[in-house]
Amino acid sequence: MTLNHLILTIVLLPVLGFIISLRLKKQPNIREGLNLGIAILNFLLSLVAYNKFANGEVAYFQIIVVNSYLYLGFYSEKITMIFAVMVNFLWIISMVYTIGYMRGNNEKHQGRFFAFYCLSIAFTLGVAFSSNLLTTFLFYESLTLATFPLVAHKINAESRHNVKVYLSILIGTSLVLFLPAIIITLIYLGSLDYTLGGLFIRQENINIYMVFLLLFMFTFGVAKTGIMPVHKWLPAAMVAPTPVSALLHAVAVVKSGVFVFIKIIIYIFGIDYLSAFIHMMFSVNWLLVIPCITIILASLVALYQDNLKKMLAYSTIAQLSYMVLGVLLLSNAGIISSVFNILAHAFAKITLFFAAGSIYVIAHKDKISQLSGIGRKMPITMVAFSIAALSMIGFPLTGGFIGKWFLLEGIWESQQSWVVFVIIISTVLNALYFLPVIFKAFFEKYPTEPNEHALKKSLPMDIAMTMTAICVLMLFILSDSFINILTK
Amino acid sequence: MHALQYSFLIPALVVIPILVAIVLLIVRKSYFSWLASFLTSLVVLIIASVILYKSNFTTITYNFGNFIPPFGIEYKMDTLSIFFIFLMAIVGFITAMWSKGNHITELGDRNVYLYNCVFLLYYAGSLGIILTNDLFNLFVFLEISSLASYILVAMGKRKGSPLAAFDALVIGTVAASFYLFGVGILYMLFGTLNSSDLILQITKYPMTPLLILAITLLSVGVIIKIAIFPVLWWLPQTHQSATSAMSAFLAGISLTIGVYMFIKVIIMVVARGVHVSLDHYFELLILISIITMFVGGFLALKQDSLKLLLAFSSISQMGAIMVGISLFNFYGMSAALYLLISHAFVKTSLFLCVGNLIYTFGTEKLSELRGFGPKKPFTFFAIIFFSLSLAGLPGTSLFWGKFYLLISAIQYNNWFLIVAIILGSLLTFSYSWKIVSHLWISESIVSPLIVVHKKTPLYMNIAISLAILLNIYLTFFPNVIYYFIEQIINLNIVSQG
Amino acid sequence: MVLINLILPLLAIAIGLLTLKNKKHLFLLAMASGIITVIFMISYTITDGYSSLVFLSEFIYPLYSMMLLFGISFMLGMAFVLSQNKTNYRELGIIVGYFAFTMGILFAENFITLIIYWELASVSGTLIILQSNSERKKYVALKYFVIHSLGGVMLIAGATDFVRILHTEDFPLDYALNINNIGNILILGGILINLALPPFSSWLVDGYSECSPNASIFLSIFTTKSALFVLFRLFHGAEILIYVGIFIAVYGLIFSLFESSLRRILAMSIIHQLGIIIIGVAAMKSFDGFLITYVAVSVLYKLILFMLAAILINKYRTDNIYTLRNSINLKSFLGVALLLCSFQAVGLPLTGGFVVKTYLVDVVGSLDISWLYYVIIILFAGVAVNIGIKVPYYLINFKSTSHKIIMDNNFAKSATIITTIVLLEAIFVLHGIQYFSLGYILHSLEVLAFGMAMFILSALFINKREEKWQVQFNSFKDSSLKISSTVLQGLTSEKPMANVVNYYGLWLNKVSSLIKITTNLSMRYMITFIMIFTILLYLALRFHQF
Amino acid sequence: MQNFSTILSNYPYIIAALMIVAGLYILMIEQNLIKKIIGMNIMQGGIIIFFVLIGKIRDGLPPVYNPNNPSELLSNPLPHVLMLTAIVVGIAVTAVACSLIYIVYRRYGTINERELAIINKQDDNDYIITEWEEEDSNGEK
Repeated sequence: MTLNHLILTIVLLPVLGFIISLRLKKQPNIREGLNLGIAILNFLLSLVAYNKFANGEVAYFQIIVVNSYLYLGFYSEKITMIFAVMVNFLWIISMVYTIGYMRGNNEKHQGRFFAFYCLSIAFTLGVAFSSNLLTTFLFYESLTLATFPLVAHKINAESRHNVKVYLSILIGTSLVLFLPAIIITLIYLGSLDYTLGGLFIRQENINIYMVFLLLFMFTFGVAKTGIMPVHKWLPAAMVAPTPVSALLHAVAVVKSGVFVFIKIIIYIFGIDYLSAFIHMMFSVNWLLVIPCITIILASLVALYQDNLKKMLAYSTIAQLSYMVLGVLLLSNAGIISSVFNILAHAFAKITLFFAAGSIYVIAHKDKISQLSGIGRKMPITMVAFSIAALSMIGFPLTGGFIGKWFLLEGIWESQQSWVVFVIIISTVLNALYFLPVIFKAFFEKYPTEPNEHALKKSLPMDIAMTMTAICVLMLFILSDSFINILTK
Repeated sequence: MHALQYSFLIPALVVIPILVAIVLLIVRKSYFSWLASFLTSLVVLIIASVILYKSNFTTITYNFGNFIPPFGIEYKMDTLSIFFIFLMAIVGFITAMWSKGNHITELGDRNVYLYNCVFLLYYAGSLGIILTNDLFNLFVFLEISSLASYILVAMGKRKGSPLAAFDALVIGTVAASFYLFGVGILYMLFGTLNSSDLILQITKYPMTPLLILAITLLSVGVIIKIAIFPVLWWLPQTHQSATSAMSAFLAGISLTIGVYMFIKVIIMVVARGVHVSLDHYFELLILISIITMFVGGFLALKQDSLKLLLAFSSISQMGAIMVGISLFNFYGMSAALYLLISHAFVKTSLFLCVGNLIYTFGTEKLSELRGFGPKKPFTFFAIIFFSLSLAGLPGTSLFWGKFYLLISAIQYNNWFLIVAIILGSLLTFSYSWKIVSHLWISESIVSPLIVVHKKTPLYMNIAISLAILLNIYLTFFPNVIYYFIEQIINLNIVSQG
Repeated sequence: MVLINLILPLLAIAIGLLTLKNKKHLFLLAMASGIITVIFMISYTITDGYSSLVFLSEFIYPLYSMMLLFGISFMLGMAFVLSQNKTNYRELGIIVGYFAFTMGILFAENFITLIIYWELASVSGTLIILQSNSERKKYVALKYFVIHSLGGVMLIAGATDFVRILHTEDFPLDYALNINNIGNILILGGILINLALPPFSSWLVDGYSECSPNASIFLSIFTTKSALFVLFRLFHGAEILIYVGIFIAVYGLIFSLFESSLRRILAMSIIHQLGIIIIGVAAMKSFDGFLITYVAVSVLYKLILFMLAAILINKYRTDNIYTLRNSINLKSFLGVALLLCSFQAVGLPLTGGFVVKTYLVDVVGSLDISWLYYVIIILFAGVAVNIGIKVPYYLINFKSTSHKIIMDNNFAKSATIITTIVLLEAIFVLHGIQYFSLGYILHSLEVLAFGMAMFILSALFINKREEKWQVQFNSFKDSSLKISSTVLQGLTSEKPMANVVNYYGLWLNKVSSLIKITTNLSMRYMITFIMIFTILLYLALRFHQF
Repeated sequence: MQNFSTILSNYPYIIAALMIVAGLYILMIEQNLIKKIIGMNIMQGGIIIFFVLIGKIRDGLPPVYNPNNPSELLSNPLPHVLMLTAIVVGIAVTAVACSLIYIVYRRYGTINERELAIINKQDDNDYIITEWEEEDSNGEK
């Protein structure tokens, strides 16, 4: 079972899950059991692929070939492997959570929901393993289409408007900006492959405006990174049921956006070419301004959101810009910090969304103002929520701290010391919008209505949440192993 | 010889008003008293313009009883004092002309002759202060003018006016005794009272603690008269309780005299005499005057009665002027003098318009005067014009003053000061805009305005139109005044860069 | 990578929070785990792996005396709290964890350990504040945590720069950083925030006055003093600290004159004394430990005062000085203790305070900055005013009838207070002899005179108008907070420009209404303003000869 | 000990300074308006004494010009003359102050400063008095 086949099976297995859940509409238990099995299998396969890659085996193969530079191909690379392992592991947990969520909320069309859920996982893995810009673009587009039915799950007036916003921004930016950028790179640089030193080094007579145009189109074309002007789709997507926003809009979709952006910066532009290019023009790296603005503004807006999921959405936008900032710092500590942040943020944010979902399902509350005293009623949920929140703030005993540590080291390395103050301000803002929720939950009285029925416990949800919370803590303790891999 | 012929005019400026005042006391007719005070102010104006024309920027002195200066009292008329005499003559003339109508509404017709008599005493006292070159004589004239002003304030219609007058009296006498004590110490140290003789003596004397005490006492006595931040609380009550004619004259003159005394005693005598740098002293003054600018501005914002609002606004303007003076460079001094003259004219005319409002509507409360435009178009236009120029809109006279102030602050390159001045002018804009918005834009909510006197007398309107012309002249031809100020600074005050 | 010393205090906090059945046993378990971690930390150095927690193993005199100070005051506080009849065991559990973490700060050798224990200490501090039963506790705890997380982030930012330059996180015990690059400035900023630098000092004042009386005893000792030790290690001798110290001290002095609640006065005077110690740090060229004795003295007599405050609050349920007016009669044990403690603060001869004060004046004198001497005199007079004169003047009922000193029935409580006073005297006996000369005695009387003048001035003007002034000031503060939050909300809303215009009008109205009260002053104030103005002018003229 | 002897030698200046400070203190502390005026007079008295002291020259004869031996040492007459005008000014100020107090008493019924402030605060202190005439005719309200 060479690495090539392994990668192919990892990408195709979820498609199998899609077919199964479509067929078995009537028997929910079998369907969910099979899906869970596929998820676990996929995770094991990705672990095997991971240590195969660790001890030296490299995979590179093409599926559909149009001509020498236009083809669909997969290949193995260290960031991809980590990303794939993370996605599969979280897929298992969210599968456990979704079963509990669907049962608790007794949603309609569960079959369709599970089908498209597996399909979007397949496409995310496709994006992960793609070896050139064309394949990435294809899987990137299909990922948006696959998530469309999930966002439009509850067909009512509000979701219709939000879906329109969701689709128009994502599809619009990718068609208007991302696709033309790919075409230009193809014409200008002759190839679309992800090469280690970047494509620009080999070209000599590139005029400056072309590089700037490409940079602009790529940053705002990949809308999934949630950069400020094109971030509106993420809060709009919050209308979807919580498992969707948990796995996809906190982990899979958004991270794939960041993942794509990282690959473009490293393997298309090339770190040293880009930093030389920037420093030739002006001492301050103006590229950083975009993510910094997004961080500050998103956290400011999150400060004033009363709907819990909306607040989490805006905090996701802010955290994503941390990763974009990490990459644009053009220093290797910055790259390490952005990749590590992908992991840390993924685990923390998925716990937060799980907690939001369980509060909604069990206590039927989605406004922050209604959350007073819920900590005593649902201790496990709220403890997980607070651990994840501390990780978002960058509190030492959690993964977020290590991410922030490397991000700062990257900043110092790239001599852009003004960015440090942006980080300081955003940490304070994070603390300002997460902590009131925790304090309100634990240290306020629970409003006891007359016909108070005891809140029913839902085991699968609690398991999922505790596992992810433990992962957040483990990330801090086992952070050395991850860092060593990345620095190699 | 040429100079001698008209040197006797200088004491005439002081003697004529006192004589007419005594005549008024004997002849107790109210109309006659107004006519007499109006004519004396006209005569003073004529004498001032004659001196201005004849002297063309040379200094003229007059020794009383031909005693040579160190012993006898000497009157000196240099460019600085001619500038202030001219300013006061114009203001006096306009207020005297205007005050006829004011007597009917705000003064029982029995007190008119008393009012005019004391008004002339006040006028003589203020002119005397500017003329004398002898420090003790300055104290005597200071006492005369402030005593007269307390009586005039007590004659106001408000119930609280005697109490306000009493407060002002106590503070005034404290200031005067501080000043006298300072003069005493100077006399003890140097043996002379004549200011030009004093400068020569001071340069020979080291900066001992006793001299420092004298300078402090002198400057405190003088600064209380300018009503800077810590010592400003006596002024607003006096402006509010005096009759409008008197408060117009007070606003134009009393603070200006304070500034003149400060320049004469501190800048021209002490600063040039003492060879040790006084920059710590002036830095403290700058800080305090900036605080005045803001405190005056904020308090002006909160007042409902127009007179109080204008009183606080003149306090904040005094703050700006003191900043200019204590910056101690050429632009600072010229900014201060320019601000002084334009502020005196604008403030006096604004008080005259308020007097008009009291004459027609019987009240000066902004809340009651909302939207009175259609009823009194002329006064309405005058008030809008003056409050806009008070706001310092670009082009108006006050704007030029603030403009030079900013240049001097930049020259002094203290960034904190520049920001403070800009914020101060923003504040001035806010409270003058408050007047405009209350009287013009907002429709009248309170009960409809009862008209007490239908038609305002003619000479009231003439006086205000004269004031408008004056201000227009000031706005469009600032260079005339600026040339005048340049002469003053080059001749008298050695500008230390 | 062994994390035992981390897990045990966490265990203590968890148990303290959950408080299963029998509280006493649980508290003892927590106590034991806390102390085991401390012993563990001192004896064990773990140096392996990347983010390892490393502790200084070698004993150096300042570190030793600091640990001694923390240990003793912890024991004294614990004895006092346990002697109370009803104690909140959950809170005590967290306090034990808190003590363990602050010890961690003391012993941290590299930045990662320092930051981890720093943030853990701030979390446990928030939890302690949340145990109190005042209604503002949620707001105060939030402010406490946010400001500390700000400090923590600045520390991380600085630390990463330090690590990048020196490629090692360890900073040896007396490694002095110089303020030339932004990284070191950020480290200094992070530490100063924890030392109540004024714009961010409200966490200390609110925190210590809103938390329960017992907790305020412990909080007052550990947070600021551990940060102070880190400041010793990293920035001793930095010249900028003089101005920072003066700023903090003057802020503390001024606002403590206006406070009316007992614990707020004590909190403000803690800030005030921090400022003085920071000046001492600036003057301390080498990393010797005598400055720590000053910290010890101020900690110990603060300990007594907070105990006193705890007794009074438990007894009278109020914190306000004016309602507690002469609540302790002179002849009682507490009265004597308070008087002795105020003598320490004033620094009369024969007290520990005297020794330490004269030492500090010498150290600061060695900086040969001429005007600094006057500043130090005034600052010490400030200490004398707040604790030495104001607190006893209001609290002690001097016309008490009973002629013999009544011992407090609860022996444990009085025993702790007696031991602290004995400790203070011990410091005098150990070090005081060489400072016991006529010049220094005159100097301390001069400080006392200045203090009396300052107190009379503040009493004359402040205590009568103070209620109104404080109400006005608080309403202005709250409204400006509300306005600033609405401003932020308005700006992030749809039509920001329209909001900007009416915010300006709102703010202008608010400020001028605050000043409105002072339009017509009575004659008395006018004359006093004139007197002050003359003195100012005289000083301005006299000043230029300096 | 040195500065103690200088204090002994020019004690009159100390007394003058003390009188000024006493006057100011009375002005500050007293509520009754009449007592304020007394304080003001004490202050002016202090200054007048200070001025007179300046004139005295040690063992100088009283300043009467004796034609037959002009070279006598005479003490300086000028401060005395100046103080004449200062005393006249003092009297004028006291007169005006007393009349003001009389009007205040007639309008408010009290001359205690604190009560005046309370009355002023109660009624709108812009209350415009209308009865000019009858106030003058019979001299009292």
